[in-house]
Parts: sequence; C-alpha cells; structure tokens
Amino acid sequence: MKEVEIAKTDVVSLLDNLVRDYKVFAPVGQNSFVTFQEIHSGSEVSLDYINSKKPPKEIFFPQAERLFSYDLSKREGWRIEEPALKEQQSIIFGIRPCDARSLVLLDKVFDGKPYQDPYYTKKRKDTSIIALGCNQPCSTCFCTSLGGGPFSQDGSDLLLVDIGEKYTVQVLTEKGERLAKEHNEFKQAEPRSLSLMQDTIKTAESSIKPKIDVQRVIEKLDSMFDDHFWDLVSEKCLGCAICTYLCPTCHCFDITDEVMGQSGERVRTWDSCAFPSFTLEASGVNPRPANKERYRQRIMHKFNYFVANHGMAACVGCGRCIKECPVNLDIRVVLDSILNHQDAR
Amino acid sequence: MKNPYLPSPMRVEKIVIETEDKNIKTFTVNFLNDEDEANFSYLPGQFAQLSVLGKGEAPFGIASSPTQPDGLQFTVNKAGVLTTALHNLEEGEIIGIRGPLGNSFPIEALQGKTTVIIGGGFAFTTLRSLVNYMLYPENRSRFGHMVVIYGARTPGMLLYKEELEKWKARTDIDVHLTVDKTDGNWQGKVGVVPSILKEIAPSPENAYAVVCGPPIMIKFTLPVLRDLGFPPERTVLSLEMKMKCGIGMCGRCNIGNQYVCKDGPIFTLAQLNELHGEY
Amino acid sequence: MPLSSYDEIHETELNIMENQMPQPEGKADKWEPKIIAFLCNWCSYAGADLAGVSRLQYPPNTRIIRVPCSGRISPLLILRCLQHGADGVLVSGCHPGDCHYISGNYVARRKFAVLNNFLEYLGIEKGRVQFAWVSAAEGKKFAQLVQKITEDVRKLGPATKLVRKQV
Amino acid sequence: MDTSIAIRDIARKLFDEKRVNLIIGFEQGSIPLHSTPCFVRNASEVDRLIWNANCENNLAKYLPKIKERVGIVAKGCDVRSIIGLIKEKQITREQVFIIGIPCQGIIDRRKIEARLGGEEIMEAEEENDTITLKGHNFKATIKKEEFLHDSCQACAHKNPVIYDTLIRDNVVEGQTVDGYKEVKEFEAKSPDERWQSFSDEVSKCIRCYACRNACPFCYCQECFVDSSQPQWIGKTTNLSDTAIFHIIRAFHLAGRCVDCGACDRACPMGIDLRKLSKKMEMDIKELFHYEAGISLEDVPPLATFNPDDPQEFIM
Repeated sequence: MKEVEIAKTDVVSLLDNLVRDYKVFAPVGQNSFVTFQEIHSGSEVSLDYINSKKPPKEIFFPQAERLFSYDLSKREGWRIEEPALKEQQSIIFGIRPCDARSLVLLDKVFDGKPYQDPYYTKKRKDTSIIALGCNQPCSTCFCTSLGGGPFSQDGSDLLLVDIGEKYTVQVLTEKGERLAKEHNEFKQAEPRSLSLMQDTIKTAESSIKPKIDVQRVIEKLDSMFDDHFWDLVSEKCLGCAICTYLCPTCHCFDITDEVMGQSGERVRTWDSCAFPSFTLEASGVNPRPANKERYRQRIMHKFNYFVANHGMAACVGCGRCIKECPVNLDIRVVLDSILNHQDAR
Repeated sequence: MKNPYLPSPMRVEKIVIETEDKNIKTFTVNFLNDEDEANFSYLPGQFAQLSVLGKGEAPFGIASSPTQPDGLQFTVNKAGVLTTALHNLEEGEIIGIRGPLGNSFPIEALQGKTTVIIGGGFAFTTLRSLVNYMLYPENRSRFGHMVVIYGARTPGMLLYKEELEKWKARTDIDVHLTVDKTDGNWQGKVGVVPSILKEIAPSPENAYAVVCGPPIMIKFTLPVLRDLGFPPERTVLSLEMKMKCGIGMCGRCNIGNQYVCKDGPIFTLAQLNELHGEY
Repeated sequence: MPLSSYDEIHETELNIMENQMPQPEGKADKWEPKIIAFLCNWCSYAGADLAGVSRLQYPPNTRIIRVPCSGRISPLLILRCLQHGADGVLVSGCHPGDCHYISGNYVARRKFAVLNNFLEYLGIEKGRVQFAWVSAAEGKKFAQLVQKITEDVRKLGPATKLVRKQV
Repeated sequence: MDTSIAIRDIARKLFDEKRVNLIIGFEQGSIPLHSTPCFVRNASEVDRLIWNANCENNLAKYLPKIKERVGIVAKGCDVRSIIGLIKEKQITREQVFIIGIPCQGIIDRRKIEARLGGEEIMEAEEENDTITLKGHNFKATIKKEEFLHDSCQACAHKNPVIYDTLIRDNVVEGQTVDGYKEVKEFEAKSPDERWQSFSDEVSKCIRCYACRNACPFCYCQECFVDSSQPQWIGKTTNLSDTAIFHIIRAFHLAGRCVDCGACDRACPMGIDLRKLSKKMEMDIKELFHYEAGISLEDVPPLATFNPDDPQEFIM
C-alpha cells in the first residue's frame, strides 16, 4: 500500500479543485446536524464531525428516485421515458469508514447476479470514495465487531488519517492512485507522519469496546426463529423506520406510480420492514402481522439471511440506530441478549 | 445492461371472464415489439410483473404454456388497485410486462415421473400452464401419467372450463374436479381438495406432487401428501408473497434467506422445511 | 357503478376528483382559476341545480363533486385537490339545523373551523379554501358564491404551495 | 424516599396482590441520558424499574394493544394521554393501574448536545437538580431546569390528573414559559414567511413516521399514509407529500393531543412538530373551550358540537 499526505490547510484548495471536475459530496453542517451534500466550494465542508445524521447511501440510492416517466394522455401506443443516467464523475469526500464499508455491502444487493440495478450501479461506478478515519470513535460505534474498524479500508479509494496538522492518505485503489497523482496537494508522506498514523490507528482501534461475538450471533440465530425471544425483544419497538432509514446498509424499497394530472412516473422510495404495509398483501393477508415478526425480520435479515446470501452481516456498526432510536432499543443489547439466550425449548 | 425495471408493451388481445362472479378474467396479450417477444422465453411456473401506467405493477403467474402459439395469458382475480385497473381494460389497450421472473416448476425432474397436480381456486393458473406444457404432443412422451385434482368454491368458480373438459376426455390424464358447494347440476365431486386427495389417494411411487392454492388449502393438503407417502423432496409448491421489484432487491418477499421472486416462487417442501417460515 | 366497499368509495371519489381537475394549461396569461366544489347532496347540490334551471349566470371555473354530506369532507380531500392542481376549493352543505343526517354539518363546522385556521396559519392563502351553507332554495346564493370564489381565487393567482412536483 | 424505590415497592405489591399481569415502566438505558421502556411481568423483575429525568417516553403508547390488566408508570402528560385513550375506548379505566408520577420535567438531550457543540457525552450522572456530564475532554455540571424539554416548560399539568397511586408528593404547578408564545410569534409573520418556515421544517422529513408511532393517539389500524387502496398521498419526500402528511397528522390530533412532546423527541430530523400541535391546541381551547386529557367525562371537541359554534368563516 502506498501513502501520501496532505496538510489540513490544503484541504479546502483540494476540494476547490475537485469541484471543478467532479460532483463532490461532503459533510455539511445544517439544521444542527451534518449531512452529505453536493458542495460547490471547499469552505462549505465541516470535517470536524462525528458522523452524518443520514448515511451517504442516499447519494446512490435516494429516498425517492424516478425509474421512468410517462404521459397518460397518449391513449395510443406506449411511451415511457427512462431518465437519462448522466455521465458524471463524482467524489464522496470525508465519508466515515463504516459508511464506505456499507457501500461494499450495498453493491452485493444492487450489483449482484443475475440482476443489476442500473440506477445505483451507474452512480456507484462513477464515484470515488475518499474516506476519513475516526480518531475518536463514538461510544455507540461497534464497527470492530462487524469486521470493520475506525480505519477500515473496505470500499474506499483513499483513506485519510488525521495526524494533527496533516492527514496521511492511504492510497487503496487505482482510482485513488489517479486522484492522488492528479492533485498536487497530495505530497509524498514523511516517515514521521507514517509512524504517527500507525499510533493514531492503534489508539482509536483499542478505544472501541466491547466487542460483540457476531459470528456466534449468526450461528445462534439459525435456531432462534421460532423463539419466544422475539416477543420480548420487540415489545418496546414503536415500529417506526428510524433505524432502517438511517441505516447505511438497509436497502428495502417500494415502487409506486405517482401521477400528477396526465403525467405519471414510476418511483422507487425507501421502504422499511418495520412498516405493516411492507408485506401486506392486497388480499389483506400479512405474513408479518406484528412488531414481533417485523423486528425479527430486521435482525434475521442483517445477521443471518444476508450472511447466508452474501457472506457478511448487513451491519457496519455505525451506531446511528442506537443513537436515534426513540425508545433506546439498542441493537448491541439485542445482540448481547441473543448471545446470552438460553434455548427455552 | 438491460434495465430490469422497464416494462415492455403488450397489447391486450382478448379478455375472457372466467367465473360466475365475474371477478376473475383471463387476458391474452401479445408483444408489440418482436425483440421483446424474442427475449421472453419462459417455462411453466414463472411469473411476470404486469403494469398499468398510472396504477402500478403487480406479479402474476403466467397461465399460458410456452407451447401455446397465441400469446401470453394471465388470469387475474380482482382484489387491489392494479387488478381492478386490469379488469377495467378493454381489448386493444396496452399494458406493460416485465419478465419472465422467478424459477419454473422442476420440468427436468418431472420427466418420466407420475405428476399429481393439486390446485385450488384462482391459484390454478401456473398449474394450467404446466398441464398444457406436459400435454403438448412433442412433450407428452417425456412425462409419465398425470393426475389433476382441482377444486373451487362452486362449479361457476372453476377456471378454464372448456379446457378442463378436453383434459377429461383424454386417457393419459386423470382429472378430478371438486367444489365446496354444488349448484345442483354439478357432476363432479363435492368436498375440499385435501379430502378429495385423500379419497383418490394417488400412489407416491415414482411420483411428484405439485401443489398450488390458497394458504389454507396448502396447510391441509401437505399432511395428506405426507401420509400418502410423498417425500418432501417430491412435493413441489408455488408460493405467493407481496412483491415489488421481482428481482430480489426490494426486500419484502423473503422466506428466510430465499426471495420468492428470485429464488422461487417454486420450492420443494424439503427446501421450505429448511427455511424459517413467514408465509 | 355499484360500490361494494368503503375503499372503493374513496377510490371513486379520488378518481372523480382527479378526472374533474382541468388540465394544466400552457402559459400564465391563459391561466384560469380551477376550482373544485364539494356540495352536499341534499341542499347545496340542489341549490346548484336550481341555479342551473333558473339559468343564472356564473363563471365556468368550478367543477362540482357531489358528496353525501358536508360532514363527509375530510381535510385530506381538500388538500389533495390543492396538491393535484386545483387553485381553490369550495365546501358547501346544508344550513345549520337542516342537515339531512341531523348533525353532519354541525360536526363538519367544528372540523372546518379548525382546518380553516390551520391552513391560514401554515401560510396557505386566505380564500383558497372556502366554506358555505347553501340550501336547495338558494340558487341565487350559489351563483353569487361561485362568482365570489372565482374572483377571490383569480386575485390570488395559481395555487403553487401544495402542488405536487415530480421526483 | 427515592422515586425509583417507591415505584419498585408499588410494583412488587401489585404483583403480590395479583392486581396486574404486567407493569410498564422505565429501566436504565444503554447510553448516557437515556432511559428505556421496560415491561415487567413478575415481582422478581421489579428492580429493573427506575425513575429519572430521562424517562421521556409516553408509555401510554403501549396501552391500546394490551388486553391484560396493566400497571403503568405515568407522568402528568402520560396520564392525560391515558384519559384520552379511555375516552376513545382503547382501554378501560378498570384495566389500567396508574402509578402516577408528579413530574418535574424531563431533560431535552438535544438542548444539552447543542450546548456542548458536538462533544460526545460519555457519562451522565443525575443528582437532585443537576446532572454531571463527562466526555472525552470535558466535565460539566448542568442544572436540569435549564434543559427541560419545551413541552415540559409549557406544561400546566405536571401532577397526574387521575391515578391509582401517587409515587411522591405533588409538585408545584405552573408553566415556566407561555406555551403559545411561539405559535403567536409564528402567527405574526406574513403568510409567505409562515409557508416558507413550515416548508423548511417539513422538507427535513424522511417519512420514518416516528412522530406517528411515538404518539399514544396514533393507534389507527391502518394509517392514511399506509393505505394503498386508495393511496391517499405519495410515498416520496416531495414537499407536497410531506407537507400533507404533517398537516393531516396534526389535524388528526386536534382536540386529542396533550402536548406530551413524544413526537417532537422521536423525530430524528428535529422537525418542530409542536409548532403544529400547539396551534391546534390553542384554537381548540379558544373555539370550543376544551382541553384534552383533563376529564373523563367531557366529549372530545370534534366528536360533538354546539348549535352556537362560531361560524364567521362560513359564507
């Protein structure tokens, strides 16, 4: 692996240069929280942030996206119009490693076999990821339990490590290499920077505890589907979609036709396994009729089904669901109670 | 890369009211574009997403057999927004289609075997596709004897009545029709599908059972099949779940880690027994 | 068409509402107010009918949707009109005391009072949504009412605030 | 006596006397400044129950689907919600044993976080009127009363209106701020300013429906936003769709909302939902002289009428 470095004072000018050639998304403070937004100058960015309120998944998988549009006044023939998928190279700057890792996971869903989602994959392929490692992980972070870490490289093209006056930059892919080469704000890394980087990484990694034995959770879930456990664990769940909508890996969606006058569009919108309408059939039957089944689906999907299908859990340990849950239904506590659960049968 | 969300246009050639309550219609549709038609090659058991622009999209099992020359057929029960919109269509109108989606009945495995086909209500659609596929002259010799047990609430609620008569006239297929409630003129059996199955008691030897029907019918049919000696590996079911994308992405139709739209809708009972059940 | 279920009634009303909606026109200089009037079956609709048979003149900008009672009008129906391109909405029922269902309009009146204040509070222009009592005998009042709301809405210009935009 | 201990004692007694099958209260949360709802089913578990200034959830939310005899730990606003639910026949008075808590107000975490300016709170310890906070690089002691939730500052019914047992002495009633101040300020703006401000708020909405789901009065079997037959409003985050959702949600609570603030606290995007509900509350009070959740007898204002109701706005 190759490393370069960039002085903190050069970041704004780097971004100013990047916005000329790329569509750049970066953390921007707004309404008392930070979200990823398209920026037009480096000065808009606030890199001094814990993590964004909404995960950056919405850059590739927006909450509402047009699949195609049509004109209902034309009774004859058939004319649907696909949105033009724009040729636009993009960069996400300052994304946290957990969120960068979530993109690897989303790729498995949207860019798998046998179907690929053109709306997601087009944007994804045209985007470079410049991540910012976490020197001071939150108390709600549990990325290390999920195979990630505050400086996980998965999904990133470049990874920035804050070493005080400078960032060292790990060059992780060819895309990253090109970026590092093209912009002279990136300098050859000094040996001192590299040793500082190693120390920073070690300190941050050791600050995240406790570690949850997710592998055992995955195995235990194999035999817990019919357990009374789910009645109890889901009892306080309000059934809102905060945890799913703010999750960087949740990707369920709905498809509806939205019509305005004679012009209609088929749109895809985020949907959530927490909602009764998610699985409610036109006949009135709902295979997941209550919170119990819906919360079970959430946990089983993340920590069992997804593992069976894609070889990894659908969670990156970012902690958003923990911070934002209105009833403090902490997924780490749930995982712990799965581990401690004695088979009642 | 082909956009899997884009429907292709089809013209509604023919609409037939199937049942006495007029709530079930069969639509015969043809592709407007030859290219779309060429790309649409399917087997019995597969389904497709039908679109009515402005109303949305819903999945329907393909009721025709690929051996039929006269276009695709879908039999639609009027229940929700989209099915109502389909029922309001007139011949000549254009709808959209995405597909074929999902897997098919295990055609290879059924070769040389006796096939017991058990259906109830309007879920008989893909079974009809299977029967016609197997009866097709060029295919017939590949398959063994066929037994069809098909039930509906009343005689007037049976689908494909003319075709059923034709099947009955053949000797290489036993057709047992049953209704929950007779209307007086009814010549067939009276009783629910599971009890008729018990009465007929087809031999499990070298045989497959293929079941499709409302959940309640499936619930009571499976134990009968088990008692008759059909092993889970040779008991085949077609499942229905709410679907949106049809391509395994939108996340709602899973049973355990299997997506009914992509990995199904056809599963053997043995497969389902391995999965966590929410269906 | 026979209506078999509650849902279907709603669906039908929505369809009527949307089909009634005059199509968006090309340029602003051609703009004409588009107004949806929900009239109760027993009084106001008969009032409108009387205006018609009496050959009273009133502007053609209003599309009438007949409803069983003013009590049936949910705020959602009103908002949906504004969302789908209506520039104004009129809701009219029987005068207090005259309701065919005894108290439908009384209960509606409370609901409308709260809604009326609330829409204004949110910044929806006063006059976009109006309420009236029109009896079966008040053909003239109905014609004047339509005249008034058409002028009011014309002054306000096209409704934009709740109009649905595409994704 | 310590409030938590008093709650446990009552809870134990209720189980021992077999008066309830379930007690809904709070237990220690998993992160600082959080408590979490807790469902206790037998006497051996009552020690989980706690009380502190972070017991922010309105537990009345859980009552409508409960069929058994239930004890509930309830603040002033929660009790008012229970009254509403009884009136709306979602639960019977006999079924619920109200463990009333005269409430000194609960802490608004967001206000503390705003004060800390992005520093993470790693530890919080509550002691009488203060909370001591510790983070990576700081330690601070704050006064609770300065960080009470807005709805608590505007609360005029801190003491439970009805109850089966009261856990401690009543607190002094009285609002510290005029609950309608913000509404009145908002009303003073121009219509376009009001619309702009309303649109800015609702355009933050991500349609997670936490506001709805946290609300004790949102118990409809199928919410209008979930209905697909017909689909009343679009599923997008288009301003038109989110605005209509919030207008109708607020409207559905007219004459029912007790300003417990649960929706406001649940909203992850910080939408000022009380600006909508307080207007409703104020108007209902002015027009129909009704305050929700005060008495079991009076009829909800939009379920009744008076022949002389105001109708100046009707032509």
